[in-house]
Amino acid sequence: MSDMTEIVKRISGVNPRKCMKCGKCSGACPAYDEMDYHPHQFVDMVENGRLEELMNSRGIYMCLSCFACLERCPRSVEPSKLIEAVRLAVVRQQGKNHLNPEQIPELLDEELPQQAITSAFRKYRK
Amino acid sequence: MQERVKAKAIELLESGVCDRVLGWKAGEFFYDVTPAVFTSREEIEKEFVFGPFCGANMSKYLIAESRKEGKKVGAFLKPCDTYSFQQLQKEHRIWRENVYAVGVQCEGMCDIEALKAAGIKGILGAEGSGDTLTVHTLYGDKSVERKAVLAERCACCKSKKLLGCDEIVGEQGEELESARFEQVAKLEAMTPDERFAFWRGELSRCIRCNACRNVCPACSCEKCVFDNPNSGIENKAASNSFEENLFHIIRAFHVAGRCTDCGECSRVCPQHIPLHLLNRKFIKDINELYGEYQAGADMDTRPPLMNFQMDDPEPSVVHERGSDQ
Amino acid sequence: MQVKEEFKPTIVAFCCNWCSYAGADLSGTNRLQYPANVKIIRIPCSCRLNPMFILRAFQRGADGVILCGCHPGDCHYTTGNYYARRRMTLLFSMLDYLGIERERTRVEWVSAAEGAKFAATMNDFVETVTKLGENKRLEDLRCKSE
Amino acid sequence: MQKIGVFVCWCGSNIAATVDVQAVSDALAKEPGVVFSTNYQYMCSQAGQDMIQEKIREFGLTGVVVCSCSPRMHETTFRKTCEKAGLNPYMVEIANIREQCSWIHKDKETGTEKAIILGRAAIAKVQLNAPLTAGQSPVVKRALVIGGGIAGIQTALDIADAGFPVDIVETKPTIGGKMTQIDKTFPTLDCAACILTPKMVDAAQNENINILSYSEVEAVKGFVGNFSVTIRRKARFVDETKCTGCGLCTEKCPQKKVPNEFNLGLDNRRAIYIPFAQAVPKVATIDPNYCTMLKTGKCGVCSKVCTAGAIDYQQKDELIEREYGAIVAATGFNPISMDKFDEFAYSQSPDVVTSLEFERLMNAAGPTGGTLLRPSDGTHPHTLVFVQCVGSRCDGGEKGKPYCSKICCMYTAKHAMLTREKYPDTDVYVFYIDVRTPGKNFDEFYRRAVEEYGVHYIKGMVGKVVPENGKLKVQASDLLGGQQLHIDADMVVLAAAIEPDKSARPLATMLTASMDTNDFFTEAHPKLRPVESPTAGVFLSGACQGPKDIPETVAQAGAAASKVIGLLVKDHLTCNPCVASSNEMMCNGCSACEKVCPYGAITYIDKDFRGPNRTTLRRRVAQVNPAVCQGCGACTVACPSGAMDLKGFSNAQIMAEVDAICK
Amino acid sequence: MKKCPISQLDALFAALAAQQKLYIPTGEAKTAAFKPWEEGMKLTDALNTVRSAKDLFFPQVENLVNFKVTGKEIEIIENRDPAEPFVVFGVRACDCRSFDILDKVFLCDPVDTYYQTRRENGVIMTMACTEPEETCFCTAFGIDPTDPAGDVSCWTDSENLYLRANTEKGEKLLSGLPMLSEGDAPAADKSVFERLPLKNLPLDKFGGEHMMELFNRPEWKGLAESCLGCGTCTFVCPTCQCYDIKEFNTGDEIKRFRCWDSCMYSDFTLMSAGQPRPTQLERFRQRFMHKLVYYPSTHDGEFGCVGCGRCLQKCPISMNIVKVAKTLGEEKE
Repeated sequence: MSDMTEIVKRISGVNPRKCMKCGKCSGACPAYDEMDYHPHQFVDMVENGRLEELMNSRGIYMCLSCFACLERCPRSVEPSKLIEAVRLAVVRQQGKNHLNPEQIPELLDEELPQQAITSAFRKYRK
Repeated sequence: MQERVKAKAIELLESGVCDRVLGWKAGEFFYDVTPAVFTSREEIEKEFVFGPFCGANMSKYLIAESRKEGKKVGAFLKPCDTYSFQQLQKEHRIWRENVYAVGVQCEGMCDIEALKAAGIKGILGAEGSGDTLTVHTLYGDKSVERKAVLAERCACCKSKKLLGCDEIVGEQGEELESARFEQVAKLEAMTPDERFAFWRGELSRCIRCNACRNVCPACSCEKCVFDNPNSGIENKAASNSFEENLFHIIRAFHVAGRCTDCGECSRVCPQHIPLHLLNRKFIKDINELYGEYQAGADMDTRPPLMNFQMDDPEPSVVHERGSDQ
Repeated sequence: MQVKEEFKPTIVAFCCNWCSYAGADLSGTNRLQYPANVKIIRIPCSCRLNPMFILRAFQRGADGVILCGCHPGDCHYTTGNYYARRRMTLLFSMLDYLGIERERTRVEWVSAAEGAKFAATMNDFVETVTKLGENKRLEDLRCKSE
Repeated sequence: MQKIGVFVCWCGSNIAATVDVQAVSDALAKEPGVVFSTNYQYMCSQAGQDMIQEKIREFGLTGVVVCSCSPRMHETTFRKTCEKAGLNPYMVEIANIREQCSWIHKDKETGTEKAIILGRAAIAKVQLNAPLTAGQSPVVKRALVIGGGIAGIQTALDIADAGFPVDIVETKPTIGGKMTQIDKTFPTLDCAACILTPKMVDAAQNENINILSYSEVEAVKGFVGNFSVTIRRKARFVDETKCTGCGLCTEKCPQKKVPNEFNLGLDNRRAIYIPFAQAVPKVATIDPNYCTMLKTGKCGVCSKVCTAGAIDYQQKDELIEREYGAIVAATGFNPISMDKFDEFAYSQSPDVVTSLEFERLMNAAGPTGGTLLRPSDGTHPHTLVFVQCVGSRCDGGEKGKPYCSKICCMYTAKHAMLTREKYPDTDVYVFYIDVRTPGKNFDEFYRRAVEEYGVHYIKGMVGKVVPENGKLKVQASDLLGGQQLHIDADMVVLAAAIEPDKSARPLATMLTASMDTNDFFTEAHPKLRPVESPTAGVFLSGACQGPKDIPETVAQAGAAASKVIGLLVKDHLTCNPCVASSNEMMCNGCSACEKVCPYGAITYIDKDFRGPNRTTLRRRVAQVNPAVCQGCGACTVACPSGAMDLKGFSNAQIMAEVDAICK
Repeated sequence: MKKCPISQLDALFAALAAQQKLYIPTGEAKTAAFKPWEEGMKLTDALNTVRSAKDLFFPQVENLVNFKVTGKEIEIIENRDPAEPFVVFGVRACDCRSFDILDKVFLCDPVDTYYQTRRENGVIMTMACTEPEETCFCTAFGIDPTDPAGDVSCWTDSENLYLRANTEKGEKLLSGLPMLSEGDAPAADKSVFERLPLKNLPLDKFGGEHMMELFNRPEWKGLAESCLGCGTCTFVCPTCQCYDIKEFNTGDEIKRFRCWDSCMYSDFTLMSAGQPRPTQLERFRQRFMHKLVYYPSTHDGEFGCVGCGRCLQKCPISMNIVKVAKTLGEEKE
């Protein structure tokens, strides 16, 4: 699992050691209550190699990718990038089971922000 | 023109303003003119010339001449000589009060080598003003276009302005639009490898005769670092490519911001190394990085290397500028 | 078997006494590593650096020369680094014009507080020069020991 | 050829751990000119120094190379050592094999190899060293203190007490600084004004202190012992000598809508004003940006009411130039701007305030007369949220500061405690990342806030504040409780990071004092010379050097004063003998050196020289004033003939070092 | 006499170069120089090279000896350039005469072994002149440019190169060349040399008899006045033979070398007591007195100049031996 940690760090470009554990990410997170692990925990778990738990967690799919934590983080740790990377790691491990572009039209909603579509590509399993 | 200059020289002597005048003396041929000091009407009438081969910059001689005792020294200066003249005053090298400076307008000086390069051998004389020059040779007369045999520096003359003279013979001229940086730009556009090859080809011919240095008005140090055994870089001959480069880099650097681009270095180089391209590179850089500056153009502005702006570009500009080349 | 030795460039770093030399000391105090090929020469101010010294270093076998001084505006002598900046800009431009690799020369402003920057700068510079390889274009063969 | 002794220091294991000191001293023994080479555990110890002296005498050494720590540490030590043994102190060179070798390399072979090369370079340099004798320059016995806050006041008082005249330059109309705006001080909770204002009055009454309020430093020339400073006395349009400070004008001025900077804009003042009741000097000042008379030429009320006839609308800025022997920078700090912290709704709601604003809201002389009221509606707040580390400890960038502002933990505890004490009906939450209380009685103070006053300390950070229906919706994390909190607060107080005053950067440039990347002044040595700037004669007092609380500031101010006194008691200073000198035989007199000299140390004379064949040549040649030259070397490079050289760092010496290093 | 068709010139050069290093005058007229022959290299159009053939026998810089420093020991290491045989093709009659002059200096006792080695290893192939420059005045020194000396003399017409071996070395060189056949060169047309403007240089007063008189002539002042003190004339001169011995410290080795010196330089023969010729006038006079008076006075009246005209072309201020000779030699009515 330690290589996975490295992969996640590399994909995200995040250095979890920069975290000073202030919790501002979790303070800012609008989806806090939906998550089993919270943004500040994410960072801590990656740093401590608890990646398997993280990858199996539902919390990573609850993240809205709103980047509030990224924006607010005083240390530029940017937890949302980490969450994104963990999701990506899961997707890559599972093979090609993410959303297909062909399926998009039927799912498309006029009101849906572009950002949500993009993140949906990676986020939802078939 | 020659007659007017000669008349002025005689007038300076006979009116008592000067006891000697600095001018050009005729040689064996029509082109081998030597700078000389004239003290009598007879000498002037017999030997004083002013024509298309009077390229020598007279300003440097004034460093020594202006310190001599006696009356003023009369000096005849072409436009580019006057820039050097002013620059040397700015550096307190010429004692201005001992000089009577006469500006002489110039039509551009010819290059004897250019004549020879045009395939003309055994040249005995040249005549004619205007666009065509008639050349007498051992093998008969030939005619060439004047433009084709102008010295490089005159073909891209920067200014016909006569600065800081007591008197002017001929018309006062203007600063000109000059294409003098074209060659530098061409070199800049090359790849570093090409540039290296180019300069190696040129500088490897250097014989370290010091003609460029000794003729240069800016190189008028009491003791040149290259002659000073204590300087650490003294050398009499370039032992290898490094020393060839060293001499020319340091020389160009020492005159940077002070070089008026008179072009004497290239004129006198026995090996025809385009030394002016080194000096012009510095001038071009200075103009581009720190604002237009012409050494010798005035008496007040600080030379660019003795000046700065808080927001000058960083040295890394050199790296960034050429990153695509 | 002769193993091809890894190229270790010789780097001369001229550091002004007040900022960069202190910055270098600080990077030592903080135990920040940079390659041993970097040797520092202390000069009072970046404006003390004569282009002659740079050429001398190349002649004697240096593969890269870097000048470190106080940040513009912070010169201990008020204006020294401003002059140094112009001088070095023009010198580097000339070296580049002669076709000598421009990456071999560099100027960095390092304050007394920037130990980390000093180490990072040196690491980066050594890496750059290592990539360039030996200084061939401004070498003096007499000084290369056989 | 010199007779050189080489002394390699182990510095305990600091050097010896990564450098084979024996190998270094053996290798260097083989260098030409070296007659003695050894290594020793601590060269800087008395025993080490004794050994150097003994060897100088024994071998008749003419040069000494010490391979040890940075010359910035012990160069002076070893120079003195050698001087005592009869060797000229400038015949000593240090090879820096600790900071620039043993501490940065892990591999012993590499370290040893490099140490030998550094030693060689030092030997090569010493070969060319020449004995130098230092000259002397006189000391002007007057000090300048820039900044009139508690730091500046304390420094000035201490210097003045020692009998030296001091000028305080303060950019505001009154001295006192930030401390005047503070209500109570931690951890004793005594009244800031009560302890500060007597000092202000002391300063005003001390005959050695001259307060130049409403003034700025315009230019600084010279060097230690001989600074010449131009000070701009800004026009206050009131004659300081006539104004009695009665305050009538400030009551009658019809321009009432000027934000009062003393109360941080929480209320208004007039266009003519005295910042606060205990201002020193107690003199009115007209704010030219708001004064109708100055702007339109119509009004003149103050002039009419002033019985002293002190109003002078024609007053102009005045430039005065004074000589000083020493300068103290005491420019202080400011809270950073909260513009970039939208998440806390600072610009959206007046009820989100900074701690300094909160200080004014709690102060009896403040806009609310000391009753804590919400700025938005003047009602009594019930729920208060304090947020710590706002803008401190950030990852660089534009948003915040990378450092800890040091004072916030304590003043937040103070605010929380005072709030709870005065208004027991309030709920007070403090969101912290860490609580830092290293200081006498500090932690006890913080614990009291929690234990006795029931302040809710929550480990976590506020993520956002949204003003909604007159409330502030605070969303925050409670890391230890593992939950996200949603608090409806009445007020939010932000412990904004502090930064050096904006005037510090241009001042540093004028003083040629160095600064760190955060614009705090750099000290000459972070541990051993904390109140001196690396620029001789410039000293640091207070928060301009780094975040500090009041007792620390006062301590540093006293320390700076003692350094200044130590300087001013001297009649002469020994000059740096490493100065430029011109070889007249090679000088062209071209003025290049003069143009780049920042000190005006170079002048020219016409001098007669013997020429060839019994002739005389008159030449213009440069002369360097060694008392004025500071030894930067700018002239040496400007000089094309190489006539100008720098003693101690000569062309030949530097090239010898280059040669030794590249060998 | 042998001949070789012009079309076979490249083959001839190739054959020569196969045996030893071959130098030919090549390059643009402005920068013509003797360079080691390579396939495809063309002979220059210039009458003569900028630097003379002297350079190949007495190079501008030459290593003499090294001193190796190890710790406190010094070791002396011979550092001579390896001796290799070479041929110089296309040397003009004037340059060829310069070797007579140099030999008298370098090969008299004590022999300069560095020069000697190169002389022994070098074969000189001269080339007759047909189209002289106006600056040529070799005839004033009794040189026949149409019949040059050297180990091998060469002539050309439009079809052939004619070669004549003058020495044993020359014989040996030509014997191994298959493209040569027997053939005689047509008689040279000397008329153009009669028209040379400088052919009647007034040299009668020079040669050693009037040494002090010439030395003290007031005209030197006017002649030397504009001299810049550069070394151009001496460095392009085929007969200038002054050198300086210098040392270069590489850090662990000292390389002693010699390099050309110029009597025009302010530090020429500098001594601890100072400069024996303190002004440019004295240095200038030295050069021309040496060529026209001192050298002849010790070498049976032979002048130290060969009339190649290089200094006439190259002097930055056009002051030269002809002007000196005319000024001092003519007047005196």
